[in-house]
Amino acid sequence: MARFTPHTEADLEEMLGAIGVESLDDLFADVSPKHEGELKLPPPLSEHEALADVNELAKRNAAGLPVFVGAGAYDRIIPSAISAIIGRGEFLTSYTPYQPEVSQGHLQVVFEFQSVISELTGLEVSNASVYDGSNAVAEAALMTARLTKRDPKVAVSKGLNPRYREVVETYGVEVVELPFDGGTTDFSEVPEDVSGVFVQSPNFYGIVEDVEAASKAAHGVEALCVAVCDPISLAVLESPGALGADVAVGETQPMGIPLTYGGPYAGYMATKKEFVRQLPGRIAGETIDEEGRLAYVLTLRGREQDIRRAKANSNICTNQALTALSATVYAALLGPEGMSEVAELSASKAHYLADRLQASGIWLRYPDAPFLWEFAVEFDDVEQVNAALLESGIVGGLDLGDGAMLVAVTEKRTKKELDAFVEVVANAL
Amino acid sequence: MARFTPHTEADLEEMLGAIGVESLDDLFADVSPKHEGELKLPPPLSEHEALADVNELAKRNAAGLPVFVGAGAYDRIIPSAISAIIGRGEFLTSYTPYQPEVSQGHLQVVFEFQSVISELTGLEVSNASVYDGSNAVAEAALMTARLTKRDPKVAVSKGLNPRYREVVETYGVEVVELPFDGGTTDFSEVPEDVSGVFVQSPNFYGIVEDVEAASKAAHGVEALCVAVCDPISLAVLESPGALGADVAVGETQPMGIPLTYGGPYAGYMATKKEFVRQLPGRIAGETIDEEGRLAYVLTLRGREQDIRRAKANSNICTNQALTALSATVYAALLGPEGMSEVAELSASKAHYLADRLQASGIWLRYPDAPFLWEFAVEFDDVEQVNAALLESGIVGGLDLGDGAMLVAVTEKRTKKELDAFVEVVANAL
Amino acid sequence: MPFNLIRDKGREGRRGYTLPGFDVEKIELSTALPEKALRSEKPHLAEVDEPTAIRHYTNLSRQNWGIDTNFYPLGSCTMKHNPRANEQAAATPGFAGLHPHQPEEQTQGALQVMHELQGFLAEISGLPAVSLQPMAGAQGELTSILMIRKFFEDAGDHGRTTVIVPETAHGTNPATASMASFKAVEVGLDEHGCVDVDELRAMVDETTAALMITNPNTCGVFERNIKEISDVLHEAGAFLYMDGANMNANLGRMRAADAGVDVMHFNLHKTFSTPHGGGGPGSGAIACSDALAPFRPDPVVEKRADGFALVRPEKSIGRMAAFHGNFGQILRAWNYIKMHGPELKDVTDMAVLNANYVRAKLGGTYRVPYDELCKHEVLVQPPKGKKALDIAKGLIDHGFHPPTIYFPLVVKEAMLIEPTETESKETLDDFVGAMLELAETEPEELEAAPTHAPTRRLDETRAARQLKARW
Amino acid sequence: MPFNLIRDKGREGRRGYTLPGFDVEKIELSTALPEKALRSEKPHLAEVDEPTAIRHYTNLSRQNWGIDTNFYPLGSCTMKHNPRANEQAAATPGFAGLHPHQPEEQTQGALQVMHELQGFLAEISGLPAVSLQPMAGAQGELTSILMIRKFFEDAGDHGRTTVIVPETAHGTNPATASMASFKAVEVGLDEHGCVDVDELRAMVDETTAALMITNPNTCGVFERNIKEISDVLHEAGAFLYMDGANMNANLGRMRAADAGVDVMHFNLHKTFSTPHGGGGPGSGAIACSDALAPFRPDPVVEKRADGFALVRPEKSIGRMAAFHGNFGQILRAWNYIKMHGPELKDVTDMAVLNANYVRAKLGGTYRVPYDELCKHEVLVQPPKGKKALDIAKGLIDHGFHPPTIYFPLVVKEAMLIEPTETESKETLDDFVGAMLELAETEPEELEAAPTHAPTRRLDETRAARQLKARW
Ligand SMILES: Cc1ncc(COP(=O)(O)O)c(C=O)c1O
Ligand SMILES: Cc1ncc(COP(=O)(O)O)c(C=O)c1O
Repeated sequence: MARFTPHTEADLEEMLGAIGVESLDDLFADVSPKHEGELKLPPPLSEHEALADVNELAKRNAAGLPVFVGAGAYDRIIPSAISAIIGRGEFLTSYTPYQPEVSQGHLQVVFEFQSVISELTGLEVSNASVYDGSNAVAEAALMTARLTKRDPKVAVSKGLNPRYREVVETYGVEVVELPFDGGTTDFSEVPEDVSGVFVQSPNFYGIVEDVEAASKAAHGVEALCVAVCDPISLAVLESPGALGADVAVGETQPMGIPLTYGGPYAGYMATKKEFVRQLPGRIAGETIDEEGRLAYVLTLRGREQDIRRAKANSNICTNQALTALSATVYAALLGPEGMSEVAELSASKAHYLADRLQASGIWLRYPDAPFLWEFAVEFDDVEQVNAALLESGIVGGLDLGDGAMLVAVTEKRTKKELDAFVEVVANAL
Repeated sequence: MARFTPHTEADLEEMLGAIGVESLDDLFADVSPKHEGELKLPPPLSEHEALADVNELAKRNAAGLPVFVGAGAYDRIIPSAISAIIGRGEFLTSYTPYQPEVSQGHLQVVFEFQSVISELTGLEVSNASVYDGSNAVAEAALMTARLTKRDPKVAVSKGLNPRYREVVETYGVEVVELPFDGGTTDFSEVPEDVSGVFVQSPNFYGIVEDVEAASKAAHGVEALCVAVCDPISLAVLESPGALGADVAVGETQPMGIPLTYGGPYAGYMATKKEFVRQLPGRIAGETIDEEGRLAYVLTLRGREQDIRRAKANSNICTNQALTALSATVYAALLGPEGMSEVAELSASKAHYLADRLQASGIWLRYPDAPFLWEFAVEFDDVEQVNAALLESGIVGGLDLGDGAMLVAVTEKRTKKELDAFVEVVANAL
Repeated sequence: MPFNLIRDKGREGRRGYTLPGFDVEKIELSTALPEKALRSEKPHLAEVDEPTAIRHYTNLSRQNWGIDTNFYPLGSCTMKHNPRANEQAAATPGFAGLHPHQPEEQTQGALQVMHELQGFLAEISGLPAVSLQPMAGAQGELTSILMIRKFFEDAGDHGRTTVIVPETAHGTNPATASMASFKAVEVGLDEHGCVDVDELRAMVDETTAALMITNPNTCGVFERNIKEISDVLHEAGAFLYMDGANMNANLGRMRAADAGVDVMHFNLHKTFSTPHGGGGPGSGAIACSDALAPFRPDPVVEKRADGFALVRPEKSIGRMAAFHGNFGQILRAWNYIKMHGPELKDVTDMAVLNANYVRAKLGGTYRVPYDELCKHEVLVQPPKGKKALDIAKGLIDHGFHPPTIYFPLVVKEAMLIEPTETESKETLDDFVGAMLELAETEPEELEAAPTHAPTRRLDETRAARQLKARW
Repeated sequence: MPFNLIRDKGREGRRGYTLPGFDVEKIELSTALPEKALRSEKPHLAEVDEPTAIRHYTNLSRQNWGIDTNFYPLGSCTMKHNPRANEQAAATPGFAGLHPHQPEEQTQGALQVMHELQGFLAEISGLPAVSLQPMAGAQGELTSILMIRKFFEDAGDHGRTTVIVPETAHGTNPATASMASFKAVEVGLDEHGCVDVDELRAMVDETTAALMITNPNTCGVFERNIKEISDVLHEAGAFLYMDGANMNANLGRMRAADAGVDVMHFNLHKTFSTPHGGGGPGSGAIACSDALAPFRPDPVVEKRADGFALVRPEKSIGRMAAFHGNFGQILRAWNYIKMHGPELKDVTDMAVLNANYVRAKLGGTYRVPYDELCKHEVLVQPPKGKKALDIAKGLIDHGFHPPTIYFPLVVKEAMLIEPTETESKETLDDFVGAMLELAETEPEELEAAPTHAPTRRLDETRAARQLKARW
């Protein structure tokens, strides 16, 4: 009998009898073609053995070292309270709140998540999450097409995380590239037929872009401006909404979600109220119950696949509810001051490291561009530098493949680690 | 401001005003002698820094190795479901259920814990836990005195865990020693004035004792028989109640409670219904509420310190509720079959190891005595053997200080580990 | 009880978390960045202490039901018990702390997990090639259909414009077809609720790219003509895609490849019990034939002489995710399968047993539109005059999470009940008892339900009309 | 809703956990052990599956309140917020997996934690020597009094037969005195609720071993004559023991040593926030003077040239525990203190502020028997004609855990309210609002409370008369 099934022999007999069949096999009389014989899977392990394997394999990962790679996922401090909350069975083991009367907890969390995103982005409405940052970008691209009634075609620069760009392309969106120079995007000439102009800020190279210029460029061709923003940066940077962006999207992983080799994370999407009907995904809204009590419910459901089917805004159904909860609790614990302190700590440490590297004769790729906590440094042989770092127990930056390394510094890195990084790198040259 | 206090400056001002004082210092006007100046404690750490220290220090412990030491605490398999339950805030952050209307969850758990203990021991009533196994033994010693109206004086043998005996002595109980020969206790001659006769089975050397003989000996001098039993062993061994014991006590640590360098564990105590009024500690009992619904409440409170003060059975107040919950969930998950499988696995592995050691020319101290999963082996230099084991990443047995090592084998040890143990030990000779 | 928003529980200046201090010089952002780049007004987030935050979210959770608290027979969602071992596995620091950009040498443990799970899913489906990247079922669908699109592009066949979906299909199926720029066309059902093979045969032509079939379908019925269906498609040069949301009915009993399926998705969060988390994250791994394998998303894991490697399939559609998908779910599913091995067949057997038991017990009182063997779930209709919605809300007052209602769309007042294999006979009996009682309950009483839940019924129209989706 | 016992939810043959198989030959216990040693009938434990067990205990938890769910101003218990960082610390495998019998070389990390905590408690109390072994406050008391007993034995002074306790003392104080074979005698109070110094002076003689004082006392009032009291005792060759359950009022504001305290216990689970766990485990570390240090229980941790070592104090009373006490609690308290450092003083300041705020707000409506500055808790009495019990049950209906009631015994209808420092002004205002409303509520209505809790009031007499304490 399988691990988590309760039935005893006596149960089986009673139940087969009630159904009126002789055997379990009879329950599959209609199945054709049948699979005969055993699945060729390793023999079942007890929980203890399985977890022993997990621990064995975990040792084959170089985790727990100071990490200097970012590029879309950041090794940030995670308050211990978050796992206590997301581990609550009522959150962990429930599903989409189709039955709001017994799902008020989760629905309110979604409402709060949307509120946090709206506050950070300066935009009026947001959804309950999409799969990840890259999907948020791709969904935004499709959204611009629906809103402008143009073909999905977007203008982006090298400043957009290349992984995000790849997903946009997979989703069948045409991409035109804007000039990228000195670390920032040139929005002065945008093709007339694009549905959207994308600006990532801080961009892939960690540099703060001119979102306002992007908005103006977009609106100049009657396209929409989509800003791609790290939510932590929005504690200190002007909100994309205030700078004219029509849509803001990004990845909430930096808000209390563990790295976990790339997921689960949670993408966010926010937009102006007038565009809400083109927003994909779930939205929780406030309402009242029959006794007039405030309560929450999934709303504007007509946008979704289960109602609109082929005409839905997106096919998304299951989203990233639990990781969005993590981000919500993170925002509550840190608050506006805490989040901006995270930003300031990261920026201060990043600038310290950049200064020390420059002092050691190492070149920044974009020395004059204003960056926050990520920057590109030039090395003849990035692989060799990273190997030296690993030898000293440090995970180096992202190899950009063109003689540069993208280095990310978070509030979690200590001065000691930064100094060690400089020392190893200087010696490796 | 301290870490977990909410007040802002504005709060402080409003509250001081409401109280009618000028400053926080004023709130301590009545304190004398006052402490002036700062406490000389290390500067406060953020959660992240504090936990980094925890991880640093954890590395200075040799944990995570196969453990062959027992002697009162056992490295057993712990189902992962237990920590999910005991981590529930309602269990973790509540206190003694003085207000039963909002404590039914915990009260029912206590009732279930008592039931599990009663079933295992074959005795009618049990309490909600005491601090640990040693304290259960000491409290039982005092209980025998109250019940027999004799001075607290108990007969024990070397078969009683010496740590337990030490605690009994600390508690002011006189101890007389019974002969111990060939691995078991000789109960044939028990002094007439003892209040209790103690029998640990399996005893300190892992050997199953004759509880019935102990009961008869105790009753022969109108004393009470107290059995000290590992609860896992009671899944397979005859219950002390059935063998005539009047009280059964022990340590529930083997039931799903982590080793944690010695605690928190939870001692259990069970006895006959007629003796219940002399049982120390809390007891949950069934009752009904005003609407006739079944519910639980702390009962027979007249035994306790808060009611009876100087005349109470014991001074115990806070007990080991949360670890007792672990044991309760363990019993539910394992059930009678699972617990006896734990016993059989442990015994089988222990006997395998003992056989292999004997085959390598190593002597058991009590080769003819029936043991379960713990046994003493003779070495000229136990320290040296343990050092060799540690070098191979194995935590050896308890050095008995007299040329023998007490080896414990649990279901968690694999054949590979047992074989490695034998190999290292054989080579070390 | 008033459950205010977290923001209403704060006060300016409160902090719920303390960060390490500055151990390097603090830079002023106003000097490091252009003035206008900086925020002029701080975001109005909650400012609360940790105790308040913990109490707030703990109490919110207490307003919610989950599998841990109640029987949750939500059809098509496989709300089975979530073993805590999976959570322990996912919390292991060696996995939780791993950055997705760390080079392969540093992530061999994680890659081995992925490689093994790819193998497990290949064995379960009989299909040789797997991608673990899709982050939910719907994304698995999209991945599959995009692969099919790319296959035809690659073959220079530009006439494949339609994807056929049965009337019973889950909404994500037609939505996926559209999203992949196909026209979704519907095929009708036969008297068993299964794809009408004759109708299908008449529809399929050289414009057909694929049929999206769900098996067992969303009526809980096995598509017994699936082999024939696949032949029809293959003869026309089209593909058979299988929506594997209902794989809990098939484990060890039926392999997609044997039925002629070319590509399918799994819902790891359903069949392999990674928790549903209030709506996600999920994981929508796909398995496919050799013909489609080169089109899988980038990357897949391969075993090489020097270890496991991330590889871009030759003609890949590209990335569906920034990284490797929901690795935490991949790890849990892998752990779940390892704890079961070939006994996965028992999972399916017990799931199907439980559903048929409920069918047998409800039949007679409830209408069972396809009253034959069902698979892991059973589709019923309330007795005449009763509404599915009312029965659902009545169930809440009995302590049961309602089944899926009004889906599939082909059956009026549909109630799709999926008990899953982890529920005991006693629970099923209690549930059936409640269902039978509700069948007899006065309409007015039913319409008032729920009365024992955290709220009464909600005004959904108001929520949409007076949209308020933030504080 | 019927909450049956776990045993009622099972069926013979169900299993909630799977163990590894036998990798060595299975021995038959019937051959390895004497026949009569073996169990004739298996114990009637629950036989349930994991899903059932999880759901059962999850739902039981939902019948319970804790700090995480509700304001819990239980006087004398310091129900402050329990930081989750402590739980994470305790779960660290390097500590959770450490066997207490591992030799010192293998446990240096754990020993360092103990050594540091010993130092922290010494600094906080001003007393030089510490033992962390006692497993709760009451055991800390017993340890202290046994040390005093041993001191006199060692000094050959056999006439010390009494221990004095104030009327306000917690029940554990007199119970401890008895348990340590002393006669507990009571000393009365002055008009502030403090020990009557004149009465004390008259009582103390050469038979006096010690006075057990609680400071602030259980009325929440600081024993302002403590220095004089200690002088009285010391002059008679007796000791002053301080019950430190209320240390949350003293941190950084008052050090026991300065007041002449010879030995005291801490409740780590109160002052340093190791969670109360539904009634335990706690931890009752003691601190003492040099004179008493040699009598501390075995072992204490010392720092030596080659590392930390477990040492038996020279004239030790012996062991109070099989191992090192509740190490998990020791670890949490250490972590808590490290997160606060000298800011522990703020903890006390805010705790005292909150209590006085409640006092100020309730005064006038509730009687405040000692209406002067209180410390971390405030003692009130309901308005005339109202019972503490009824107000308590009424509070439940307002969503507040009741304060401690009918303790201390010296004040009729006592309600001892300890808000702790982790509660916000808003929570206190809401609580005060409820208290004031209850002061006006009709007696009949109050007597019916609670009506919004999982149960109504219980029949306690029946529980005792028809004792049923097991299934
Ligand atoms: C039959 C069917 N197909 C597809 C899906 C989509 O899966 P997901 O929600 O994981 O995107 C679902 C989920 O509810 C489903 O039931
Ligand atoms: C004043 C006082 N002293 C002693 C104790 C006993 O502490 P413990 O319950 O930890 O044994 C308590 C606990 O409630 C107390 O309030």
